[in-house]
Amino acid sequence: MDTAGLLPLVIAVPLLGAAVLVAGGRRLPRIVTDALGCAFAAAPAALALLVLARVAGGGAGPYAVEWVGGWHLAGGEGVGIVLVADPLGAGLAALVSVLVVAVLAYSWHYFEEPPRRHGGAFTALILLFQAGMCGFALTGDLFNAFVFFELMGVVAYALTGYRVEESRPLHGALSFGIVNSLGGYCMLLGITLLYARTGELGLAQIGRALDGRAPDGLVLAAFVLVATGLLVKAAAVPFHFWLPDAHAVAPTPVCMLLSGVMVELGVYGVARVYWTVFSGPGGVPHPDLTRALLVIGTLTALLGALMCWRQRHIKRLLAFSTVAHTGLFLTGVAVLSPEGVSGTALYVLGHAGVKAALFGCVGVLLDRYASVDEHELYGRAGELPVTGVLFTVGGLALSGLPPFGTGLGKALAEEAAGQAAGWLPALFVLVSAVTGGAVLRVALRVFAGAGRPPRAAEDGPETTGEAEPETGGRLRRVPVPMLAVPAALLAGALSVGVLPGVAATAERAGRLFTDARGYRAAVLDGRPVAAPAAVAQHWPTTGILLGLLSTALAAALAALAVWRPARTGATALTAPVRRLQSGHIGDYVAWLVVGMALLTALTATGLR
Amino acid sequence: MSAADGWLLAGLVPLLGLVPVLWRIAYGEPGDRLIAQNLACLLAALALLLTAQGFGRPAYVDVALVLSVLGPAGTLVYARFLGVLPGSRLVRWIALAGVPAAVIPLCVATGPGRAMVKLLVIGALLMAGGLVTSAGSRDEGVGA
Amino acid sequence: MTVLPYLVAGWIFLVGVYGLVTSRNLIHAVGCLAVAQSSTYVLLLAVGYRRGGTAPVFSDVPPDRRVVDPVVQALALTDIVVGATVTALLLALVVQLRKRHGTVDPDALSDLKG
Amino acid sequence: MSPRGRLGLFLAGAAVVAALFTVACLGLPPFGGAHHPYGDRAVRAAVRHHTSNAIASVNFDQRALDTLGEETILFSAVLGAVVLLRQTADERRHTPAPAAVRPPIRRFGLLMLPVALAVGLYVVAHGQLSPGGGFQGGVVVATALHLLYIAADYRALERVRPLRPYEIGEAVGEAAYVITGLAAVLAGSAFLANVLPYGTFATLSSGGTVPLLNAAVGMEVACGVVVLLAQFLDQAVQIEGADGGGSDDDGPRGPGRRERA
Amino acid sequence: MTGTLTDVLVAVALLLVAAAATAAVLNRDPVRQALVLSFLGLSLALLFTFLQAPDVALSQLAVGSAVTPLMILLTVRKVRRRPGDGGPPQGGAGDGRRGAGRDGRPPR
Repeated sequence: MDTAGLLPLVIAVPLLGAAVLVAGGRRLPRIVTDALGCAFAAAPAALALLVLARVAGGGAGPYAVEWVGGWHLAGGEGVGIVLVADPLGAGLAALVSVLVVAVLAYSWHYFEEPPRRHGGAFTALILLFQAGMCGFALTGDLFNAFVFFELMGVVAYALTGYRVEESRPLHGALSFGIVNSLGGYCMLLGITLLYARTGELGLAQIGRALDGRAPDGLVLAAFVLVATGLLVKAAAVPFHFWLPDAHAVAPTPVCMLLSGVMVELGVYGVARVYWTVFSGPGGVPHPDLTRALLVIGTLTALLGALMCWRQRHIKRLLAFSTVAHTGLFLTGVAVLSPEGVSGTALYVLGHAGVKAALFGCVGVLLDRYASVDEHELYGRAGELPVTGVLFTVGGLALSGLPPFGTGLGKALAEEAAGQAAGWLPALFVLVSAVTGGAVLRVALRVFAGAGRPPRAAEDGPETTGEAEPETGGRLRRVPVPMLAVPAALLAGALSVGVLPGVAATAERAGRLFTDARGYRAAVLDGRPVAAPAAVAQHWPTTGILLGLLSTALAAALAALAVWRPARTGATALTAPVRRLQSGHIGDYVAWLVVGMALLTALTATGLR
Repeated sequence: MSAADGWLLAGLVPLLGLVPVLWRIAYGEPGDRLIAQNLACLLAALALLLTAQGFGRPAYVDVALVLSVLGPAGTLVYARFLGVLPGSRLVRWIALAGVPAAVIPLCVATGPGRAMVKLLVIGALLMAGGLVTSAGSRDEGVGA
Repeated sequence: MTVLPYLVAGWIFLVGVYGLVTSRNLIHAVGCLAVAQSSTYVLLLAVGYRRGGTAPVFSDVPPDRRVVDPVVQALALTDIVVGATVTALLLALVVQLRKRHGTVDPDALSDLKG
Repeated sequence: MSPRGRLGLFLAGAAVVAALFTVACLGLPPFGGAHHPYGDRAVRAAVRHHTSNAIASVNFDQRALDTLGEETILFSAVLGAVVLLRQTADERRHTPAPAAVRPPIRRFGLLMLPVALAVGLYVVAHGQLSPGGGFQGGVVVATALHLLYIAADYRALERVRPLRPYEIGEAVGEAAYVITGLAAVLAGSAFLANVLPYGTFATLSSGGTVPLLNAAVGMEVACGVVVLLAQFLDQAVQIEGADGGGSDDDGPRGPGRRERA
Repeated sequence: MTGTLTDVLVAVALLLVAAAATAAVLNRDPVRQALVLSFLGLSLALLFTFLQAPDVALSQLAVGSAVTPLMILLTVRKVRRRPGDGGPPQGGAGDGRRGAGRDGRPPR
């Protein structure tokens, strides 16, 4: 079977699996549903890896283009939906699928099933989530992207509120649902405007049609609306408020997926839509987009890092670190260079492994001590050395320690960003150091019992970390998969930085991704694009030094926080910022509207 | 003015009738709101029937068919939740007089055939629904 | 009339968002979200309308009649399903939240802060 | 944030957004214009595939993947609602007292039930010919079943609505859609390709796979909406919190009950 | 003439939809809002028919004026334990208990 023919199967197989699990889940014993779930998730993972190997290998060209339903183009025009796999899209689909398999393995025998009648429901929802994310990564049609966007959303709301016995997951899921749905409707309004102007729905077709005339208010409005939807998913400031509320309370396996890939898919969406639709002469000029994404990315990174540092609820801390890293990803994309994209891609890859592993470790704490509160757990987890080591390694990797994938991605992305603005590498170092430092601080306190017992901060609102364990009762012995999976994920993140093939593939993926003309030619004209020659990627020396610097800074910050706590609390400064994260849905929606206005203001100068 | 225009003009009448109905739904007493909801379904169905003829598309009648099924059912559901089902002369009057006044000319215009059977079914459903939902319960206002 | 339908769509969207911002009841907020969403249907169908066209359903008209755009109608159908399902899920969350938290007032939800 | 601050923030943002949207509207082609390239192509493609309802052709043939996504969203939402509204360990289920319904309403409801079912099935079956289709008809069928709740009471509804078959039916509908798509792959064509003979234009069997997919969607939607509403009804009527709150019995405030009292 | 009349119908329906949407937002009581929402669904269905989209009108009718308001009503019924008790329970009564025990704070 040719490569293109495999693309729909990556989406269809998990759907079939979900249907089977729902139809038969109640009758089947737990072990069978788990095994079935893993099989139905692993098959598309294998397919996605195969697709990635083929499009990255260069044998059949770097694009696999599948017209669903056989509705091929005739004379450059068509009526069907196209699925496109370039190395980046295929890579993301593979990442999603592999992470889903890891998550299912992690939760093997882990969840207390809902009392009765609903066997297999959790696994089925995860499979549906997988289908939605893979579809979003592979589609080449804007409306179809909206459909998968909503599918991801709907499943994620349900999964976030999965533990209905507690009130926080419900509150978090509700904020998540309302803000994200509103973002989705913004995106649809934007799609409609584009359809009205161009009469097309495919990304490549819209892009080509837009380039026929000069950009005007309509194009700008369409861009702002579509970008709003995607940035809400990406949790960029000021659309980010839902993320900590949702990620802090979702079941641990779900957090691994939400923070590991779903948020990053929002960044991918922004980049993909910009390059395929708006990057031409009829779209949004490059300087405007760079300005907009740089401002938003920097704000996101700084705010995320600040809030991350101030948390004591460990899952919430990790959630804010995801916000901070999303800001860095946006910055990497903002410079609009192939190097920026490939560096960001590596960063995302490494970050997914590291962040999922960290969440996995926190899951162990939660199920053992019924708490994820840094203060309450002080010194208690010394009896879990393996978890402690994994958590610490995760913290170091998060701060950009070479040779982890996060370190390489950070090094390449900051090098690319540094060419656009000299101060950007400092941002990367600072944010990596602060977020990594926060994680290391937790490791020191919780696993090593270092320093004095922490006291509650007195600078405004705070979320503490009591919670119910997700297993039937408190864990006595940590099950093997709950440690093996984080370890494997960290090993994966390490291999991203070590294996030269990964970096070389990402480098090519970046060049293909930013070649809008090549994408259009491959999709619309069916012209095989010559695959760019692979260039070996090296660790840049400055990158290694900066990575070591940020790691050292992180360790220093953590040590300072633990042993000299008074020195690090710029409390009066952070209180107003923390008060913004109010948990109030009306606030979040108001900020969403402000964000749209901000986006408009930042991009409007491109109009004449 | 062609015949199609005449049907469309006729369809405009129930449509404009919806404006005061909206006011009642939004700002009336609970009982009034229910009557207004009932009335809205009836008027909308009439507008749909008349404009379908005006557009020359008998296929559009399906929308009115579904409405004639869902409308009275919806009113009864609301009645169950609100605990009131007040009688209304206006609804009864429109069901008894307005519906035939629209359906019979439509039947004449379409002539015998499947389309006419559909129209008659819709008319019967609308009348039955209107009558049942507008009868009111005898012990209105007791308890709550 | 050339822009009225588009402006109405914009109005509906903003009015729905206004309701979300000022809502004091989560059920009401979910209703407002449904209102905001109906703007997308209106905009889609307004964009696809063609003067003098009829529905692209050829059961009772010949296939060469001038018709309106079927694509936006298909998109609107999908959109309606999305809206209904999102409403259902959010309402389910509200039901459980009321049980666990004892309130449907967003001002009283205070356990995720800072 | 105070309500006033929130409103101010919103109004400031909304002013910019409104201005932007207005500018965009002025740039849109005038309402009712003739420029619909995709639409024209879609109509031609529908006629080529002998599907007289071009919208059904777009939904189930040309953009069948969108509809697969749409059905999956519904499927996920129903599954999500089932999971979210499950009966938790601290809740009990109680049997609602039967409700007395006034005879005219009872007669009307029982009479309407078959009519509504027939209308729903008609709308499903004619999806590829006339307005309607699996989704619309499915919802009507599901709503029709709930006429029993109006005509009689919750217990009567529960008797005709054992949930398990509906849950399976929903999953089967979803699976049938995927399998129809995969069958095309096995037949050597693309996923979701219309590989069946197109039949005669404007007859019930026309359109190739369109009626099949339409039926799959109809089944999924009808079953899914029944399950979805059942979750809400269960919560509203049957499930009680640990403290005895959260629900009341069936219809004490209904008109019929009061009449009897 | 038919064209102009269609425009008139569309314009009236549009204004009706806009008014209904505004009313649905301004009616802060969920039960009242459910009634207005079902009216909104009805007027949208009319608008869609006038825009020559009977398929969409059917969907909107089924979803917007039947299923969505029904779900809202059922939610309200579950949420309101006594007639007229719209707000949260006073002083942490009744079903806030579990949540309060878990999270260490009273419902209000």
